[in-house]
Amino acid sequence: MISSRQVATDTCWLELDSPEIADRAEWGQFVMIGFGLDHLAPPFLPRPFSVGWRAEDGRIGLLVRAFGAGSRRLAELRAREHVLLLGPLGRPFRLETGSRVACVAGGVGLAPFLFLAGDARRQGFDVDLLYGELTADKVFDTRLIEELTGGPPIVWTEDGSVGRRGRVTEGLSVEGPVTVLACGPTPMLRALAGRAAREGFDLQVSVEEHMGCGVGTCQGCVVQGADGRWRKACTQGPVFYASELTWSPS
Amino acid sequence: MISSRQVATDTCWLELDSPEIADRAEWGQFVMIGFGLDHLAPPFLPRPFSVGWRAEDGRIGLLVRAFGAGSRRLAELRAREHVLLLGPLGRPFRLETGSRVACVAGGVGLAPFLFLAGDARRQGFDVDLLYGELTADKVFDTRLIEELTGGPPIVWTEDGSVGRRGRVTEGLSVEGPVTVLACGPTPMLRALAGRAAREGFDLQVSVEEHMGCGVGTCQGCVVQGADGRWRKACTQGPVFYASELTWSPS
Amino acid sequence: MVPELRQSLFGVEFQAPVLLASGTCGYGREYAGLIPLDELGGLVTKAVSVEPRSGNPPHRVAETPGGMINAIGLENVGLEAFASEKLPWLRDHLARAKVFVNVVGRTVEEYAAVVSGLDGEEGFLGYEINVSCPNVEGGTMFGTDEAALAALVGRVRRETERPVIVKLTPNVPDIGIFARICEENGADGLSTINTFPGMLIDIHHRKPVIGNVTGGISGPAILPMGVYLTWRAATTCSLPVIGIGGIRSGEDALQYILAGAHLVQVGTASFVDPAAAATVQEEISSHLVGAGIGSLSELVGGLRLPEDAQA
Amino acid sequence: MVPELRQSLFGVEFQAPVLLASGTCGYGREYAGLIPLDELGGLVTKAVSVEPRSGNPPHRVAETPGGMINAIGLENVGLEAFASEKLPWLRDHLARAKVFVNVVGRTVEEYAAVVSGLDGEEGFLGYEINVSCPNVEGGTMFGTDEAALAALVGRVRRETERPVIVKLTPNVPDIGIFARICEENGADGLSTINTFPGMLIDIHHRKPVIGNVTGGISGPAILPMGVYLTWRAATTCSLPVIGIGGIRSGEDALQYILAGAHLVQVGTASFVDPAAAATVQEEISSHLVGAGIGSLSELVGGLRLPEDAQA
Ligand SMILES: Cc1cc2nc3c(=O)[nH]c(=O)nc-3n(C[C@H](O)[C@H](O)[C@H](O)COP(=O)(O)OP(=O)(O)OC[C@H]3O[C@@H](n4cnc5c(N)ncnc54)[C@H](O)[C@@H]3O)c2cc1C
Ligand SMILES: Cc1cc2nc3c(=O)[nH]c(=O)nc-3n(C[C@H](O)[C@H](O)[C@H](O)COP(=O)(O)OP(=O)(O)OC[C@H]3O[C@@H](n4cnc5c(N)ncnc54)[C@H](O)[C@@H]3O)c2cc1C
Ligand SMILES: Cc1cc2nc3c(=O)[nH]c(=O)nc-3n(C[C@H](O)[C@H](O)[C@H](O)COP(=O)(O)O)c2cc1C
Ligand SMILES: Cc1cc2nc3c(=O)[nH]c(=O)nc-3n(C[C@H](O)[C@H](O)[C@H](O)COP(=O)(O)O)c2cc1C
Ligand code: FES
Ligand code: FES
Repeated sequence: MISSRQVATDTCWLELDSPEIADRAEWGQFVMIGFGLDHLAPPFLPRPFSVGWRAEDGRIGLLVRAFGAGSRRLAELRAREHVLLLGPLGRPFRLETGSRVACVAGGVGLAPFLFLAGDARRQGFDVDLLYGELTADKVFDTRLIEELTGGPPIVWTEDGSVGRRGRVTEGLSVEGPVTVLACGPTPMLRALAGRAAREGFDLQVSVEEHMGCGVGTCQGCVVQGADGRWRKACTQGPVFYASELTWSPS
Repeated sequence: MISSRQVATDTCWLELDSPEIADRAEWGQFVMIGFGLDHLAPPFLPRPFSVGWRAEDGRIGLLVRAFGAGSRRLAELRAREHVLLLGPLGRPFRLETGSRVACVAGGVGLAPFLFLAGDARRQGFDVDLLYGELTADKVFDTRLIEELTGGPPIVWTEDGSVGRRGRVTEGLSVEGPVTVLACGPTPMLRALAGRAAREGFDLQVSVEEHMGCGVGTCQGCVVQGADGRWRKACTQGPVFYASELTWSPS
Repeated sequence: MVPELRQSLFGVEFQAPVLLASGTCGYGREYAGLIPLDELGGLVTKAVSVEPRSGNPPHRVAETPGGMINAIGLENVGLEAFASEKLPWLRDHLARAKVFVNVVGRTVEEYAAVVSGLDGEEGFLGYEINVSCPNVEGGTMFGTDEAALAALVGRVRRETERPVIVKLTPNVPDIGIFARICEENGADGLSTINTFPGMLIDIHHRKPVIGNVTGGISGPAILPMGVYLTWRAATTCSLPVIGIGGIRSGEDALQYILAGAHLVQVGTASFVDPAAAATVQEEISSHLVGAGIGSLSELVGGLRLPEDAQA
Repeated sequence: MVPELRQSLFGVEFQAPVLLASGTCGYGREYAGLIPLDELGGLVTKAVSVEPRSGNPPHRVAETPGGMINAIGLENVGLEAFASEKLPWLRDHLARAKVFVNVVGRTVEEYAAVVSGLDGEEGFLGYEINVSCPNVEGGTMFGTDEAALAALVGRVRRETERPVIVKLTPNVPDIGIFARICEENGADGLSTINTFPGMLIDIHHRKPVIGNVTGGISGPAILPMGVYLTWRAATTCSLPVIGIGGIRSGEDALQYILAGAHLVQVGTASFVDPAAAATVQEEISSHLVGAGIGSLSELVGGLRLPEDAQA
């Protein structure tokens, strides 16, 4: 653990030293992070977090929002505390057809796109980064976003306290060949999936589910496939085509 | 928690800010120290530690030796970490007949006497502080002992690596009226108790037993009285007359 | 707005839902001055038996992962000394907090003798019958033997008009069966749960840490078992249930309440922080405020199951 | 000196005493590359049933104090796919680590069908019969119903010459009774213990966190219960016992071994640190060195009870 800085209410940007992960991580992959077997308080089980950044010097960046007891403790990580990292894990996002990429990020769903948008732009892709939060105080330091991604995000807040007012999903336009990627709360993904089905565009989503092992052994992390069968979010995901999954209302 | 310094192998001297306890603590009383309800790793239950020092400015000193997982964590306390203190608890040592006091300390059993010897000397008592450890590396910084108690301890080590060679109990002489106080491992207390019975002198001992509550509610901390009945170490002790207790061999 | 924590139960009103669990608060007096006893829902005394009991050899307590083990051996002063030395203090010092006397015995008649012996006294509301005791006549424990439990509850019921709460044992295949037996034999309520049998070994000396060899496991480690058993008991009989096991926060307590508990008890947590029970009450209150809930009773048994799920 | 960790048991030799517990290591392959599987004592596969099972809705896992809750629902590929897709990998990649197949069923015949269906295959040593399953014919669980357990063990025994280990359920009044039933009906060994029934409630949404409503509790929280139940089983029957529950260190494992276990299994700890089982083995080894003990077998059942204590 190298450094931690608070970048929004309850939200920290952690930089950790992990050459192996920095070296191998792909867009949308995640790590399991925990404190090891002597730590009985939350997080006792490691928690999955998207790789938000990787640097040549072996650092990786994680965007951590205090949600329950486990992530709160992680958001309070202090420099020189040691953590256990397992990764990189899971199936990454794939950039396809055409040269345009639209990333739709809800809340800390921003994390994988910090990493992806910068790389993709350097590779000549034309990237729109749509980033939504409920309120201004939750919005991740936009200067840091530009620094990491090489361009300004299009910020949306539901209360309009900063950026455009409304749901970030409204900001998505899909004229022409474009790869659409989304990461965020399930209701947001569900809404986008519905739209993708209606308007007939391909959508890749990164899903969230409780995890035990992160490597496919416990079958704890399932989401429902379009065929009704379960898929493991950790090894068959976390990135799926929206069309591969069942989007039960709830 | 104000400061911690290592004073011997696995042994730390902790200074904590606790005006109430500093103000009220008597010789031989103890505190229950823990991390509160969010801390599930050892020590989850608070642990009893003798008050080793009290200062006018509200600080108290504890002598902590890493024994098992719980005390190890306490010995690793870092400045500005917060702990939960309950105390002062238990029955103190009593200074009686005559003006001589002999304190027999085994290992961290030294703690209560750091506090007592200084006070007693200031009150005009003539104090012998006999302090035994297995080996030199375990011996508490003798300069600090002098600083706290206003006099040099008589150090014994079983291997003779520092001070006199042998068991500290050998150093005890009981000519004339003298109050004999002892704190240390049960085998040491048992040996002294046997001698006190044979030679017919009064002996006050501070006993150790696992504790739950520290305040008399759980009945977890019992030692066996001379009448065969159980006594609570936390409220009826930790200081007893050796003659009040049964000293079963083991 | 101040949320309503009062619960009307057993013919009286509890000013708040949190009680101190038996064996973790002595006879009340030990905590006097240390915590505001009379602001809690109440307390349950250490077990009381007909004759005084001396209890087990040390060590009697030790820490286990996320909890503790204890084998006190039901040490207590016995019926007479309890009535003459302990009850008067409770009578004189607790005006609002309700007191239950935890009752133990080796035979049905011993339980009955404690209840009949105390029934005329003042200073307590009712009895919590601790059935996690070996039945010297039957060999098994009362709490795990359907016939013995039925006989015990029925017999105790005949001795008193006061509320009779039966404190159930967790290590049974289906606690619902035992809950119904208590209901059918006249109990007024249930307490779930007592400790789990456990053992801790000192590998260096190759001996049990606990003088009694085995002991009871309590503390946060057993919270999810306690919530389940409380839910099972509350949904298989119609008696009011007092939830117990690993509670150290308002959130823990509310899990029990949503599972069907009307009241809860805090035990081990008081050792870690004597203020635990009072804090739990405050946290329950602030949760109600935050959630805009006017009265705690709205939450009792308020757990919503997924449609497809069957209990 | 390098201490001897080998254990001769079930007619074979285990190179080391630590196995991966069923449901926490998939079918082995998932951990390939991540941990040195073939240096462990072995592993127990995820449960195998006659037909594939799809399992429970999410959430299937969550953290509890000092442990976790799970309700996977015995999701598995079923007998045929297991034999054709999973066993071959185990056969080809594990030379020294021993494999047990964890078997589940809804009826005695379903268990028997899995055993007879696999018995001719290669790649595993024997069976671990998971009796913590509802018996659709009897209503109760096999593991808490004496008659059903006797019938199940006897029936399975007739299907195979391979080692049959019965994995016992913890929530019974006396596990010794069930241990003896397994012995009398031809089991070769016992595994103690499976998870404890538990429940976790999301108080903000007033719903169970786990899709299946209830789940099984595992992890450090259950260590002292597991040690006790292992000791009880090992001292009430003469079958070799595999100790399971909350193990995350050599010291934890040695508690089970002193209590009477010949082998141990590590489950939940592998989620926290995939290297946990290997580390436990190393820590056992260094303890033996430190204590000057030549062979682990000297410690099996080596617990010394105080004279006055009765089991
Ligand atoms: C693939 C993936 C990537 C993620 N990336 C990020 C990220 O970049 N930044 C970020 O802030 N959060 C991320 N999350 C969510 C993060 O893992 C959860 O916030 C955290 O695990 C749960 O918070 P908690 O432990 O405080 O909840 P607690 O209340 O402590 O959790 C209780 C139990 O629920 C489980 N749990 C609860 N929510 C989740 C969840 N969403 N996912 C997995 N387990 C959960 C915990 O593991 C634990 O078992 C990601 C989740 C997944 C699956
Ligand atoms: C009145 C009193 C005063 C003490 N003063 C000091 C002191 O000044 N300096 C010092 O270093 N030590 C002191 N001790 C001992 C100290 O409390 C133990 O070292 C510590 O509690 C046990 O160490 P542990 O928690 O690491 O053991 P662990 O192995 O973590 O303990 C396991 C279990 O055993 C219990 N336990 C083990 N040993 C003891 C013990 N001796 N007393 C109480 N509970 C125990 C723990 O509470 C826990 O329940 C004192 C003990 C008592 C009773
Ligand atoms: C030290 C100790 C002593 C106990 N004594 C009794 C008792 O005398 N009678 C009883 O019914 N339960 C007794 N219990 C069990 C508690 O009342 C409670 O049911 C159990 O500890 C679970 O709650 P907790 O996890 O909050 O501690 C005792 C528990 C402890 C820790
Ligand atoms: C996610 C998960 C899945 C499990 N699946 C099975 C199973 O299929 N069959 C079985 O007998 N036990 C199963 N168990 C129980 C474990 O094998 C083990 O008995 C239990 O977890 C206690 O050990 P632990 O505390 O080391 O995890 C499972 C446990 C977990 C956590
Ligand atoms: S988290 Fe264990 S299988 Fe996905
Ligand atoms: S520690 Fe609880 S009575 Fe002494």
